[in-house]
Amino acid sequence: MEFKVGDIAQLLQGEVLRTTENNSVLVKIAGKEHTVRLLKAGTNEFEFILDNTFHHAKILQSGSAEVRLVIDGQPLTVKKHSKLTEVLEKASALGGAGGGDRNLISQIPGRVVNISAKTGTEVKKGDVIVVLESMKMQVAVKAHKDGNLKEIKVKQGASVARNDVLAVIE
Amino acid sequence: MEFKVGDIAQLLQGEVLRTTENNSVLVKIAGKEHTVRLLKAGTNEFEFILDNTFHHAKILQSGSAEVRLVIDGQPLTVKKHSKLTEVLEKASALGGAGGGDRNLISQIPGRVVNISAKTGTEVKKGDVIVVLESMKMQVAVKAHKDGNLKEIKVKQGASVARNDVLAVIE
Amino acid sequence: MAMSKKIISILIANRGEIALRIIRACRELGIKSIAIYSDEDVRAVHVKRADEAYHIGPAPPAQSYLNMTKIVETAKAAGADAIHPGYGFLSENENFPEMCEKNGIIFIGPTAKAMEVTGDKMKCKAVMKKAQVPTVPGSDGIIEDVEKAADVANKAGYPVLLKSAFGGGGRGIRLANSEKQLRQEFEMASAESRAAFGKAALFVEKYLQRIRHIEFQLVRDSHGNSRHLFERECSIQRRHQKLIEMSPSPVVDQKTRERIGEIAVRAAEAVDYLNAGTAEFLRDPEGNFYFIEINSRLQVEHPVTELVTGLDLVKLQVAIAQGEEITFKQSDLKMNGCAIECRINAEDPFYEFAPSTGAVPSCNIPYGPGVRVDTYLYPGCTVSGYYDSLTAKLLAWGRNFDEARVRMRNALDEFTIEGINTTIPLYRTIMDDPNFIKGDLSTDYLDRFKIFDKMNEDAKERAKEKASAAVASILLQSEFVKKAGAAQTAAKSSKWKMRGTSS
Amino acid sequence: MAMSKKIISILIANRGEIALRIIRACRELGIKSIAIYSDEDVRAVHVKRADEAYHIGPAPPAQSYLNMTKIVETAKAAGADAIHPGYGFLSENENFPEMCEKNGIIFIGPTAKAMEVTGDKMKCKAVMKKAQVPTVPGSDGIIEDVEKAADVANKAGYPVLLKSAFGGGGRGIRLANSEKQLRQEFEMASAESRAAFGKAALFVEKYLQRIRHIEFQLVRDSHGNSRHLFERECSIQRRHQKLIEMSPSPVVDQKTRERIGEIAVRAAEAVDYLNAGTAEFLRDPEGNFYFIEINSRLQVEHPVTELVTGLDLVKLQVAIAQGEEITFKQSDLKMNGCAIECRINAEDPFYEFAPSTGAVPSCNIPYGPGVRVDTYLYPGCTVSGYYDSLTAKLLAWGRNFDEARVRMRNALDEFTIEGINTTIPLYRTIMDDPNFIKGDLSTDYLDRFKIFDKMNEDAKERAKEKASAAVASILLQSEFVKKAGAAQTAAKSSKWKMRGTSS
Repeated sequence: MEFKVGDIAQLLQGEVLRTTENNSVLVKIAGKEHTVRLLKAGTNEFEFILDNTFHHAKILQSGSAEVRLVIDGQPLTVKKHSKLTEVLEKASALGGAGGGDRNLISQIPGRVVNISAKTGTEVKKGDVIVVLESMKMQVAVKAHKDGNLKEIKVKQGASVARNDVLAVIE
Repeated sequence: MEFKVGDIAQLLQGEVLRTTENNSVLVKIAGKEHTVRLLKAGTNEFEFILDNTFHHAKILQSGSAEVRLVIDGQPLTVKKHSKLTEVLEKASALGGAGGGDRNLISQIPGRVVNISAKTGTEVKKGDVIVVLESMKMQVAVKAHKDGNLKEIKVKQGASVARNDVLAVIE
Repeated sequence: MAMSKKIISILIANRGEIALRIIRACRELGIKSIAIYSDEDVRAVHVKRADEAYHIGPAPPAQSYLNMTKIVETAKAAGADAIHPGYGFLSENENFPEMCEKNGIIFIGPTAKAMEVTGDKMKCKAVMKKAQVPTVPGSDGIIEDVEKAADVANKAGYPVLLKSAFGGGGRGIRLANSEKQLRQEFEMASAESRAAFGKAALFVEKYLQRIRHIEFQLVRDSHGNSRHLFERECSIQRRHQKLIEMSPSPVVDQKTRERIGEIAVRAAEAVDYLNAGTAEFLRDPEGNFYFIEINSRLQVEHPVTELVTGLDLVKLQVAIAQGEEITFKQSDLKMNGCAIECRINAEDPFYEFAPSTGAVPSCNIPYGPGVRVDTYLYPGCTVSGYYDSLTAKLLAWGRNFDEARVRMRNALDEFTIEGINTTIPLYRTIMDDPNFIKGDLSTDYLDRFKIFDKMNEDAKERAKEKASAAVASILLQSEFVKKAGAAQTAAKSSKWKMRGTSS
Repeated sequence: MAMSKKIISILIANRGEIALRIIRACRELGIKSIAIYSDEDVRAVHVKRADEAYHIGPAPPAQSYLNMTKIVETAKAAGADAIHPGYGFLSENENFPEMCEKNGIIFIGPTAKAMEVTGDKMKCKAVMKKAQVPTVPGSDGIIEDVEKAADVANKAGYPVLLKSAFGGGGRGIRLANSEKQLRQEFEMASAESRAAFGKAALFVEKYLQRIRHIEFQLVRDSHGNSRHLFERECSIQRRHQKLIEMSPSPVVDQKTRERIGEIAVRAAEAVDYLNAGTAEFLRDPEGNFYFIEINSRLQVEHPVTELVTGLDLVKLQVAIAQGEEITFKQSDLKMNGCAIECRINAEDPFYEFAPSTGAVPSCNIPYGPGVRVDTYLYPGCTVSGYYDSLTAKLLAWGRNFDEARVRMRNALDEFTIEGINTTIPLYRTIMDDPNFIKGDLSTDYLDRFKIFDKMNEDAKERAKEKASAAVASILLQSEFVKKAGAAQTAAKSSKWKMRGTSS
C-alpha cells in the first residue's frame, strides 16, 4: 500500500511481509525491511520497537482513506490507498480534493460572547462571524470563504464544542 | 447497620438518612449527622467530601459481611451486620470466629526454591515448610499451626501467586 | 503596624497549581489548609489535597473565586485566621485586604494602602520619581495641551508613545517619530479619546525599543526590613504575556544586580510595601533600567527565584504575615546556579494560541535531576475553559544556564499531556534556538527571530523522522487489531491481546 | 593511562531507575543512550526512553543483565563506545571492565585492578593500613592459632567478633566479651569452620557498638586528581540494607568533614582509584571513624550528594571516563542545605518486608518544591519479582535538616503506588520520630527505638481517623452503586454515573 504523510507530503510504500512468532512483524517500508516488535496493542494504542527504537502510537481517527495519529507525541495525518499516487494525481488535476465546505467550524470549545455578522448578508473570507471566549481569551472565528451567510447556528451565551458548526456560508 | 472497623476494633453505627439533590447523601455515623458529597463513583472507587474533607476510597473486596478497602491510602477491613454486636458476642463465646484453616497460604508471589518439610510428617507451628524467592530475597513460609503435613501443593522451581495454597496441614 | 499572631489555618482564595503550591507550604508549616472550589472544580487537585475544601459557587469566576463576600464568609465559617490570595483573581484587589482586616482575618500580602499606590500606574510613577527610582521618561501625568506634549517628547527624545489613560492591553497607543508626527497624532488621539470617553486623557512616554523585561523579587516585613532576591528575566513574551522566565539574566552582572537590587528595595520602601512583591523594569540595549511597576503579589514565576536562592517564598510570606522578622541579611543571599521556567499553557501554538480545553485522560509529568513541576494536572483531570490557560510550570535548574537549558529541553520531551494542545512544542524550539542560547533576548524575541516559523520547521522535521514509525503503526493496526477483533469474538482470549510480557 | 576519547554512545548494562537516570545524563550530554532488556522488561521505562533498546535474553539475571558476553556483543553490534554498569549486576565484577577493554569499549567506572583490591576485604584493609587509613582494629588476616587471636583481641579491646572467612551475611560470626569466652568460641568456631569448609579460617575484629554508617563520595580522574564530595549518613538500615540516607550527617561538623574527607581521598589514592566511588566508614559513639570498604561504583544514594553539591555525578562519571580532568578544586565545593533519601522498596513493612510484586495500575509520583524522585514506576507498569525491590528513590532537599525532613514527610503522603505494598508507611513513622528528628541514629536504630511498634501504632491511629470515612464509603456503595447497576440496565445512563462536573 502507499501512504502519504501529511504536512511533509512524503510518499512511502509500506507492506507487511510476514508475521513471526514473538509478536513481531516483518515489514517493508520505503524499500527497506524492518522487524517491528509489538509490545502492547490496545484498540487504538500501540507500543512497538522498530529498528531498536521504542515508539508509542495513538490512533485518533482511522478511516479507510486517512489515519490521524500521534506518534511519540508528534501528531501526523497519513493518507492511505492501494493506488495512492493515481488518486493524488487525479485530485490535484481537479484542483484540490475536498471542494468548498459550507460549514464554518469552531476549532476550539468555548462560549459565544458575540455574534458579529448578520444572517442573509454577504461576507468576505476573514470577516469575523462569531466571537468565542475560552480561558479568559476572546477568539474571533472568521469566515472561511466569501459568500452569503445563510445561517448562524449558535446563540449568544451558548457553549460550543470543538468542531461544532457555527454558521453556514454559501 | 453496625460496622466494626478491623485492627482498631472500633464499632460504629451508620445509616443513610436520605439522599439529596446535588449527588449528596445525609448519613448518620456514630450518632452524628454528616453530609457526604459524592464527586466520583466507579464500581469500586469513590471520591467524596465528608465534613469538608476530601476522601478517596477504593473497595478491594466487598462481601455481604466484610469489606476490604483502602481509604486515602490506608487499608482497612470493615465487618458489617445489621446485628453486628450480637454476632460478635456469639463468636467470641465460641472462642473465635473462623476456626483452624487447613490451608497454608502464600502471602507473596514468588518462585519455590526449596521444599523444607516432608509430606506425612508432623509439623509444629512456625516450622519452615517452603522457601520462596522473590526480588533476590528468600522468604520462608512457615506452618500456621501444629498438625500433620497432608500435602505439599507446589514443586521446586514452580511459580506461585499471592494467596496460592502451598500445603495442607490437618 | 507590626502585628504578631501565629497563623493556624489558611484559606486559599485560589485554584489550580498555585493553590496546590500554597497547600504544600501549609503542610510544611503545620498549618491547616482550607481550599475553596467552584462547581467546575469539584474534582480539582487542590480540593483533594487540602485539609478542608468548601464549595463557593458556580463556575464563572465572578460568582466564585472573585466573590469576596462569600470567600470571607467561608473563611469565618471554617475558622480560617488568614487568607492567601495566590495570583490573579483577588490578589491585587485593594478592597480584599481591607475586607479581611475588617473581619479579623490576616491577608497574606501587602496592605490595601500599598496596593492602592502600586495599582495606579501614574500615582506609582510619581512616588518612584520622588524616591529617585528611574522610570520611563515622559509626562508626569495626563497632558491635555499639545505644546506640553511636544515639550515632554523633546526632552525624552523620539520616538515617543502617546497613550490614552483609558486604554489598555495595547489599545489607544500611537507612535510618533518626530515632533511633526506627534502634533498630528496628538490631535487625532485626543479626538478619539474625547469621542470614546468624553475626555482627552493622554500621556507621553519614551518609546523603548528592543527592550528586555527584567524584574527583581522583593520581600519586606512589618518591621521595615527589605531584601531583594535577585532578578528574573522574563523577556520572552507573547502579547505582553510572559512565557519563559529565568534567573540570572544573561545581561545582569553582579555589580548591576546589586545596583538595581538596591533601587528595587528603594521602590518597595517608597510605597511602604509589605510581604512579597516584584519590581518590574525594562532594560534598553544601552543597559539603562526603567522601573515600570510593582506587582503586589506572589508571582507565577516565583519558583525561579526559589531554585536559585533556596528560599521558600510562600513560607516566607506566611512568616511575614505573622509579623515575623526576615531572618537573613542581604549579604547572606547567594545566587546558586541558574533556573528556567516554561509556562505550559493549554493553548495551541500552531493555531494562534487558541485555547484548548477538555479532559486529560493521561499525562506524564517529568521528574529527575534538576527538574521541578508545579501543576494541577493529573491523569483523568479536566482543563476548564472558565479559568486561565496555565496548566503547569516546568522548571529546570542547572549549575549554569546551559545545564538548565538542556535539562529543560529534555523535560519538555518527557512531558506529555494527552487530550489538549499546549505550548510545549514552542518551548522545544526556543531551547534549541541559537539566539536563545546566546542570550539575545527582548520582548519582541518571538517575532524578531521568526520563532514560529522555526517551530513549524521543527514539527515538519519531527514528522519526517516519525514517518516510517507512523506507517508501521498503521500496518500493525491492520495486521493485528482487525484479526484480534475477529479472534476475540471466536475465542475469549487472543494472541494479539497481549499483557506486559512476551514469551 | 590517561586516555582521551569523546564518547558518542553509551550502552547501559542495567535496568530500572538507574538506567533511566543514566539515559537522562546521556541526553544532557548529547550522547546516544542504548538500553538492554530482558523478556521481563519489554515494557519497562528504560526501554521506552532510551534512543535504542536491545533484547538481551530471558528474565533471570544470569541469562540477561549478568550475561557479560552477550552484553559486550550487543554493545559492539550497536556501535556503543562505552558501557555504564549502573549499580548491582555487573558493576563490581572486575572481569567486566577487563572484557570491555579487550573489546575496545570504555568502561565507565574504576579499573579492573582497583576493583580487584576493593573487592577483597582483607587485601583492601592491608592496603589501607599501609596508607594510614584507620580501619576496624583486629587481625591483619586469617588467624589459625588461638594464642594469636587472644593477643589481637587484647590489643583491640573486648568485646570482639570472631568471623569466619567463609561466612557472610551475618553467618559464622561469634561474639566474645572476654578472653575466656574468646578461647571457648575460637575452638568451637574453628571446629565448625573445619567441618564446613575443611579449613579453620577465622579473623578477629573489634565489636563496635551503636555505630553509625557514614560514607564519603569520591571522584578521581585519570590524571590523578581526587576530590571528596562530603559525607552521607546511611545509618538507618535493616539487615545491613540501607533504607534512608542523608547529607550532611548530624554528627559531622566542618572540621570532621575535612579530616575524614582527606582520609577518604587518601584511601582512593592508595588503590589508584578511577571514577566515582564511595569510602564507607563506621563511626563509634566516641567519634572515631573506621574505614570499612570502598564501593567501586555509582551508589544508589548518589542523588543525596547531587542535591547538596549541585553536581551531576553521572555526567561527571562520563567526563572522567573520557579522560577529562575534574574541573573543580576541593575548595570550590560547598555544601548547600540538606538532602534526605528514602528507598521506596516493594516490600511490606507490616509483614517482615515480604516482597510485593505485580501490576501497578496507577501511581502518583510526588513533585513540588525540593522534591526529586528517581523511579521506574509509571501507571500501568509491572514490579517484577526477578529483580531487586527498589522501585523508587524519593528525595527531599531543604535549607536545613528540618525543612528537608518535613518535605519528605509530605512527599511520602503524596506518593501513592497502587497494587503493591511498599516501605512508605515505615518512612512516615521515621520522619515523625523524635529520635530521628534529634539525629540519634545508629545501625540498630529501628530496633533500639522500636520503630516497627510505632509504625503499627501510627497505622492504627490513621485507621481510627479514617473509620468514619470508611463507613461512609460503604454506605455510599450500598446507596449508589447497587441502584446505579439496576438503573444502568434499564436506562443507558444513570444519575449516579457521574462525570467531572455536578450541577
